[in-house]
Amino acid sequence: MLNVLYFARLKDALGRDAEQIDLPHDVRDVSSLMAWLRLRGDAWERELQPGRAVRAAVNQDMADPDTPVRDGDEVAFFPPVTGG
Amino acid sequence: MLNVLYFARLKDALGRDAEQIDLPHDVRDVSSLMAWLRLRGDAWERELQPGRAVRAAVNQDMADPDTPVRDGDEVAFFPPVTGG
Amino acid sequence: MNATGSSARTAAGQTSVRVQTADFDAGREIAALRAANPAIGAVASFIGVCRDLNDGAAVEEMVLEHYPGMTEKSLARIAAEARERWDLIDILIIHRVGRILPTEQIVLVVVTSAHRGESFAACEYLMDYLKTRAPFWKKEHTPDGSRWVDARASDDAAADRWK
Amino acid sequence: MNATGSSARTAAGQTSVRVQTADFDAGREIAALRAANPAIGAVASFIGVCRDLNDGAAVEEMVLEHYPGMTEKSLARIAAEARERWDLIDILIIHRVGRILPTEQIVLVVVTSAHRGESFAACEYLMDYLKTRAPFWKKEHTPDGSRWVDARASDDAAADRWK
Repeated sequence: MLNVLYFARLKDALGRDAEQIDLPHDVRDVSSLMAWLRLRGDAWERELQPGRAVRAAVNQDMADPDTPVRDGDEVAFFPPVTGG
Repeated sequence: MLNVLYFARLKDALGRDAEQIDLPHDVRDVSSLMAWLRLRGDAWERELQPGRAVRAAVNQDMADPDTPVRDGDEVAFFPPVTGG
Repeated sequence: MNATGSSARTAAGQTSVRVQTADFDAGREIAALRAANPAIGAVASFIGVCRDLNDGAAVEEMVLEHYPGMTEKSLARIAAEARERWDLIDILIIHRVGRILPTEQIVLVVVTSAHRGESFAACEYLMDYLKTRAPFWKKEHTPDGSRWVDARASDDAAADRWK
Repeated sequence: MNATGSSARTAAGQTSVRVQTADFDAGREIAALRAANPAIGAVASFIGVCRDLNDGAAVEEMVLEHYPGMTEKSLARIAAEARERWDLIDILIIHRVGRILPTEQIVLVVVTSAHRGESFAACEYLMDYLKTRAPFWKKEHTPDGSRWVDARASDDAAADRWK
């Protein structure tokens, strides 16, 4: 099971702020999780496509496309931050 | 006439904070005024010798050894500043 | 007051990180740090303020979202990194979330040290991090509707200085 | 209150320079600047504080001497130079003179701007100038007697960065 969170523009565009996902067989890292989510089509395909300004965190640490994703992880997707 | 001011360590060492001096004949700039003051000997010779950490201002602007000194000017001598 | 955060006292001083909806009194925070330690010679601080105009649009209000948990964790870590880089006494970071009106304060960073170079550098380092790596997002409400604020390229450039 | 100084309102904001024996309320000064202008997005400030130890000696009190007239003139000029270098809104400089006790404030510099890079840079620039070029001198009283404080080589190095 993955706990997946969405923030800011992504939360609005995808219509949810969190969901639980049974870890798909072919998902091993951030980029393969994004590819799996894009298969949902529509907003998912548009918002998570390569080249969009999307950032990810795994277990609350900033992540790269090749950061591993394992069962039990908390994975978050969000746009570039704008605090301060 | 020159209005000459002394601050901080120089004021203590020279025993005065200000004096008026008739512009000596051979004084044209800061360094020749310092040379003229050194002729007083003792603390004057010691405190105003070349190599001592002494700064000068002419008419309230920071000055160099070759900054001109003219009749009517306000000339100040002081150690390097330590404010802030 | 809805606040989360952490506070850790070190031999030299204290690191405090607070994420809260309430406004803060910058003067009182600074005075409290100063009063606690007679070794403090320098206090550098920064306040980020909600402007009434951003990129030419009139801002009526702003809503700040964040990632609870990750925010506090990332701020505590960057504060620890600043302590490794510079000889500091105190670090205080207060970042508001929720609804914020123009002229209201958004963020406060205060760094104290014995000498001024350290506190200036660390204060700017922490602000650059807050702008580029800490999980906060601003949504502005203008007469034309609401919009998520885009990240500024100049902020990334500022953060890259420290690498 | 024995204060001298100047105040000049520009289209963008205000430059204020005050030399005074009285203490100041940093929080109130910052709040007053912020309240005056909704275009302010960034407030960088620095407070210099009298420490209880300097170069290992216990400081009982400090007396700050200055050069009346030249002080105000040189601070107004450096503030104008900062405005030429950076896009600023307000500059406030308060420097105390006379008797100051450990943990008391010595100097306050506050710079406001639309974006943070400008206010940070200008605040540090003004402090570097105050440390190296403005005519103030500190005399410390310790249990061993009183001594004029020597200028620090690191302060000259800091000021040289801006050349």
